[in-house]
Amino acid sequence: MTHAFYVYASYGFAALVTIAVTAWTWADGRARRRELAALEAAGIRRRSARPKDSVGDGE
Amino acid sequence: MHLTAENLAARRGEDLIFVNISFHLAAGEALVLTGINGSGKSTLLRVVAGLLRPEKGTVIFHGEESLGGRDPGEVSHYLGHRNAMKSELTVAENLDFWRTFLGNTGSAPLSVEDATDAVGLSGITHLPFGYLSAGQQRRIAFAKLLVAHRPVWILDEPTAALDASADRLFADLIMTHLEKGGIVLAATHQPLGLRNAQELKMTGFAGVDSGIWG
Amino acid sequence: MHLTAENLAARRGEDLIFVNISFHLAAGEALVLTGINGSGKSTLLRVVAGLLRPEKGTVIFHGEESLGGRDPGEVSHYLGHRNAMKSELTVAENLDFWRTFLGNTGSAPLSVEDATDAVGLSGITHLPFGYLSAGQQRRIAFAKLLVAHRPVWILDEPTAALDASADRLFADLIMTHLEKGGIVLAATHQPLGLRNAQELKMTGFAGVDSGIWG
Amino acid sequence: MTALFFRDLKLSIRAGGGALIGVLFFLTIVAVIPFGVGPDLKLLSRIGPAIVWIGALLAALLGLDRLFQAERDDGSLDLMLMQETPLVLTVLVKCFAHWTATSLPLVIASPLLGLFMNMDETAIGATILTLLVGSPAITFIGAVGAAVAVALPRGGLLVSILVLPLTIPVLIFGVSATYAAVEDAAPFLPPFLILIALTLFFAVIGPAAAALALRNTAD
Amino acid sequence: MTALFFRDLKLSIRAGGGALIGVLFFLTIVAVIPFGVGPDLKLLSRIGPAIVWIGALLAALLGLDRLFQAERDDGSLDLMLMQETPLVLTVLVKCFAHWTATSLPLVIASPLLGLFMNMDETAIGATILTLLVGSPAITFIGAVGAAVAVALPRGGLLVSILVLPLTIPVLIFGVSATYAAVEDAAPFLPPFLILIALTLFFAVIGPAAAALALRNTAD
Amino acid sequence: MSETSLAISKFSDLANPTRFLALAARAIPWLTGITALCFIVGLYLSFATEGDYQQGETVRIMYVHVPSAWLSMMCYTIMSLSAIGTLVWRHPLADVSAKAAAPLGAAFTLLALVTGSLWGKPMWGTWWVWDARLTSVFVLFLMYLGLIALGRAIDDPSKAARVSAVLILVGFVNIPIIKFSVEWWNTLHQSASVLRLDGPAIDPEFLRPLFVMAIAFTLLFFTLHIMAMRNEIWRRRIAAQRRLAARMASRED
Ligand code: HEM
Ligand SMILES: Nc1ncnc2c1ncn2[C@@H]1O[C@H](COP(=O)(O)OP(=O)(O)OP(=O)(O)O)[C@@H](O)[C@H]1O
Ligand SMILES: Nc1ncnc2c1ncn2[C@@H]1O[C@H](COP(=O)(O)OP(=O)(O)OP(=O)(O)O)[C@@H](O)[C@H]1O
Ligand SMILES: [Mg+2]
Ligand SMILES: [Mg+2]
Repeated sequence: MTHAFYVYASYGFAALVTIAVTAWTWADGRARRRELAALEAAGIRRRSARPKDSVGDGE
Repeated sequence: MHLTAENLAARRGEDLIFVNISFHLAAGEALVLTGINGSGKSTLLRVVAGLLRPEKGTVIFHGEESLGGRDPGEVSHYLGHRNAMKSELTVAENLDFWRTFLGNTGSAPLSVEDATDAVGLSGITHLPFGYLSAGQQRRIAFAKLLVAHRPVWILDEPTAALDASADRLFADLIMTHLEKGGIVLAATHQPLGLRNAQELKMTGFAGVDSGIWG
Repeated sequence: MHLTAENLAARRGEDLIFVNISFHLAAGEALVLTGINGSGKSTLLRVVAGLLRPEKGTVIFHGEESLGGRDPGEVSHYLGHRNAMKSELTVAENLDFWRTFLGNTGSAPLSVEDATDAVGLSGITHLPFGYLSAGQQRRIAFAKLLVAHRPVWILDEPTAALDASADRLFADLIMTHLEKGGIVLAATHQPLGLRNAQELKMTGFAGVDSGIWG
Repeated sequence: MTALFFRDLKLSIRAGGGALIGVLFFLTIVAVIPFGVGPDLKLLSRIGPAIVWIGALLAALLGLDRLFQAERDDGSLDLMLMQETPLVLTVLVKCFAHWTATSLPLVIASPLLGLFMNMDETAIGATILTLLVGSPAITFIGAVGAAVAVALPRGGLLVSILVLPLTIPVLIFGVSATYAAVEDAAPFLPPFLILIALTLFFAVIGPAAAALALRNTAD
Repeated sequence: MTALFFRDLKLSIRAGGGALIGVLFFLTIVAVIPFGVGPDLKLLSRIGPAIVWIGALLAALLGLDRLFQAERDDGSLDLMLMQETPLVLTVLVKCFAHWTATSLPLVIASPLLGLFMNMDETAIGATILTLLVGSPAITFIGAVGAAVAVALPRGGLLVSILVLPLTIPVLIFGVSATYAAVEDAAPFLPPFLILIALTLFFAVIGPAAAALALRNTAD
Repeated sequence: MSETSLAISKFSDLANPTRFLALAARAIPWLTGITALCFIVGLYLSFATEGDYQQGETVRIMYVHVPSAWLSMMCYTIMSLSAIGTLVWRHPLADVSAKAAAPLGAAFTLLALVTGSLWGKPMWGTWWVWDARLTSVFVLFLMYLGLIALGRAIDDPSKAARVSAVLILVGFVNIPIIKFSVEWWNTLHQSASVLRLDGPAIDPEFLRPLFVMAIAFTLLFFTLHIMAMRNEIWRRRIAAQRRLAARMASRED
């Protein structure tokens, strides 16, 4: 096999891995953000984000 | 000599099991923890013994000799739900091991024979621990408290699986320890029949805490 | 339907723990074993469950449908000192497993949710069993009896480590089982509060038996 | 019974990390061994199949000794003994679950390991085949040891004496079948058939003996 | 502390089978390897030291994963954590007991094993010496894994994965010191001294890390 | 002790995940941009420069192999620092950092292994040999996988972090072994020629693309690390809120 094959194979593999990791991280982030939004929509909010006048519910 | 807890809080998973528990026990005093199943009695005892890190607050033991406080775990016996005995070894071997391993601090402890005698089982020290009945195992685990001296006893349901006569026997042993100036913390569902014991009723579930992530 | 034991004797090591024990339980009847620690209550229960071979005597169960007797173990629930649950699995997974593994003989058993509800712990089925407190573990072990039907319940100190309210709850569940025509054998140190229960007092150590060698 | 199978599988996955762990473990052994023997590629490919088989033996034995002891310790064994379903069946299912959780991933990963050991295609194929056929035998033999360990609380010694020597024939026929496939001189089929026979034999004897031992537990 | 040492020794002899497991396991390996490499005595004697070392490594790992788990399960660990004596010391003593019960017999048996592998006197002597010096390091490394296993419900395999890679340096220097003793070309002392250094290093790091892990997993 | 716990709560205020999230949101676009730029320049340089007279075209593999090999070690070093943060200061962001770094480290180590193999075949005539450098890198890969598995096997995140931290620190012994293995054993592998005390011993012709690529890879790592940390914080926040919601629901009735 030619040397070029090894060069392109390694660059190709490097591209594959970096893109896969990047895509996975990004997709994970999107999924998490969507889950947070869903929780927000369901009315569960973080304490720090809760408006001051609302009475703590059971804590 | 006294044991002081201040503003203790402990967490299991995400739940705070209790908050703001304080007590002060001087020599000869006992604290009995009661409460329904899962209310946090064992958790509190493990925090006092230093086996669980409290979420907040401190427990300190002040001895007679030294001025600074000590870690209560080091001066305590802990009798948990599990007996801390190897079922492959005989009763005598088990007790002998703990006697040597725990070492002797302060006043002279009982010998292995005397200790098994005190819990009413002197006849069966040659049997492997695993052969004993549930109640006999519990009694031997209690005998462990007698073979090495510790000023503080932390007892988690000491009388589980015991018959009525052993109940009384244990109560007497605990009273003797208190009279000699010891401190006892016990969690229990059945009245131990201790005189002048403080009582602390655990309620369980002191709130959800989402921690820093929420 | 009845459970009959005749002239049972059992041995542990060299000692005969009991000899000549006979009883007869019809549908709806209960037998409560009492006695000091090490008197042989657990041993007798294990003999009835078929987990220990008796030295002499037989135990037979006669059901309604078949004429011949059956091995009592196959128609019994056994709740021993140990809970038969995996601490790595959640409560729901544990109960689900036993529900499927034990299978269903006869009348319809409860679902896992109903069973945990019956022992007052419906809220925590998602927790790993190992996280529960001692009493909660015992309650879940009892819930196992409800997820699969067995006419005979063999209970070894069912109420150890339980609080007072759970004591009553268990007594009610046992009474319900009896009213439905079940049979209950229980060893206990605390009165279970069952009506019309026979009582058998174990005395322990029925003599050394040199066997065929003497 | 399927409930038991899946429970055991779940337990070993939850506790140990399951398949991933088994393969990793195996990889580590395979990585350690050439280091001892030195980076001699020809030698490595020659001892490759033997190493893969030894790794499989060790991986199967780790954890196998507590197959029934864990059940005894928490009281589940009592309930299993009481059931109407034959005990042999219960033992068999537990064996299968253990094999699926620890040995099967190794079988699946063995081509990769073969590459690491510089083995050629025939050798790799033969290793997979013999492992697939032979490794259950190790589990069945181990089950007998595990049952004896429960029956005799102080019988640890006995177990090792019982189990390890019995696995030697399995190992020998497994390895020699693999070599027979590689070298033209030796015929592949006879040792391979013996291996199959061994597995079938232990599949019958193992669970039966284990069930017998469990029935006769001391208390 | 001597009490702990003797208790652990007694336990592993009574329950685990201790010494014999290692030796038997080792014999199994030795019985299988010749099938891989063929009845080539010269080759066998060449890979002998490496095989003895690998056997020692694997034998030491068997049973090591339950070093602290068994103590946790019956509640003894709680009491050990509470004591005033530094936890590191307790861990160290437990390591020594485990080493005495499983690795020491292997060291003692290694001359016999060397004979099986057709090794000459120098090689056998060097193997004994390097095993004696190097095998404690394996136990110390394993103790870290065992302490971590306490945090897991039942983590035998996972621990081996985490621990095995770390034993590779020990193995490398042990084996290369042995070979250096046999071959005149390479000097014996440098790898041997590094082996000693590794053992001492892990004798400090291992128990300290194990104690740290135990303190952090208590619940 | 109450003072120290107060100090810790002050400290955790500084380590406030919310603050980190705000910071990350501002930094990530910039980092992404610079990383992309560096990669464009680096890739151009890698293919524009000449090949080596000895190694021919294959020297270009160096521009991905060496940076990923460096990163595989740097990532473990970062995890070790985080582990110290976890054990000594109980810093919650340190837990998150170590957990987020492990998969990235595994990926870069895999990259180093594969590109090294691809280089080894034309240079040494074999994909793989068991020498010290290659084996120690392989061990590093196994350790990454083991740590990932360990993190999944323990369900309490803070407990998992503490246990992993101990193991990360113990495993750090492997890093010097990787770095110096070529000097301690005579192996096939190239000895250090860039990161040396007496300055790089390599032709500047190769050095320039190598450095640009190294910077690009490092920036990529940091970008991904911050993103992964942010994901992990979100994951924990979601878990906490779910549990809160479940508790509230069961309390209400
Ligand atoms: C799978 C096989 C390989 C692995 C795991 C590997 C691993 C590594 C590692 C970890 C480094 C960083 C060392 C340091 O910073 O000191 C490195 C650097 C390097 N590797 Fe490899 N390598 C492999 C194959 C190769 C091959 C086949 C070649 C070329 C013939 C090569 C050439 C280099 C060069 C030139 C460096 C830079 C050394 C320096 O300047 O510090 N590697 N490799
Ligand atoms: N990881 C966890 N997540 C949520 N809850 C938990 C977790 N671990 C333990 N718990 C809960 O914490 C409580 C622990 O209670 P503890 O063992 O202290 O009870 P106790 O008062 O000793 O009860 P008992 O009388 O039954 O012994 C239980 O309610 C248990 O369900
Ligand atoms: N191998 C043996 N040799 C001699 N005695 C034995 C042997 N194995 C068990 N025993 C004895 O047999 C008795 C078993 O009692 P068993 O467990 O049935 O008691 P129990 O009535 O259930 O007690 P508890 O109320 O404590 O549960 C115990 O006294 C025990 O010491
Ligand atoms: Mg409790
Ligand atoms: Mg009993």
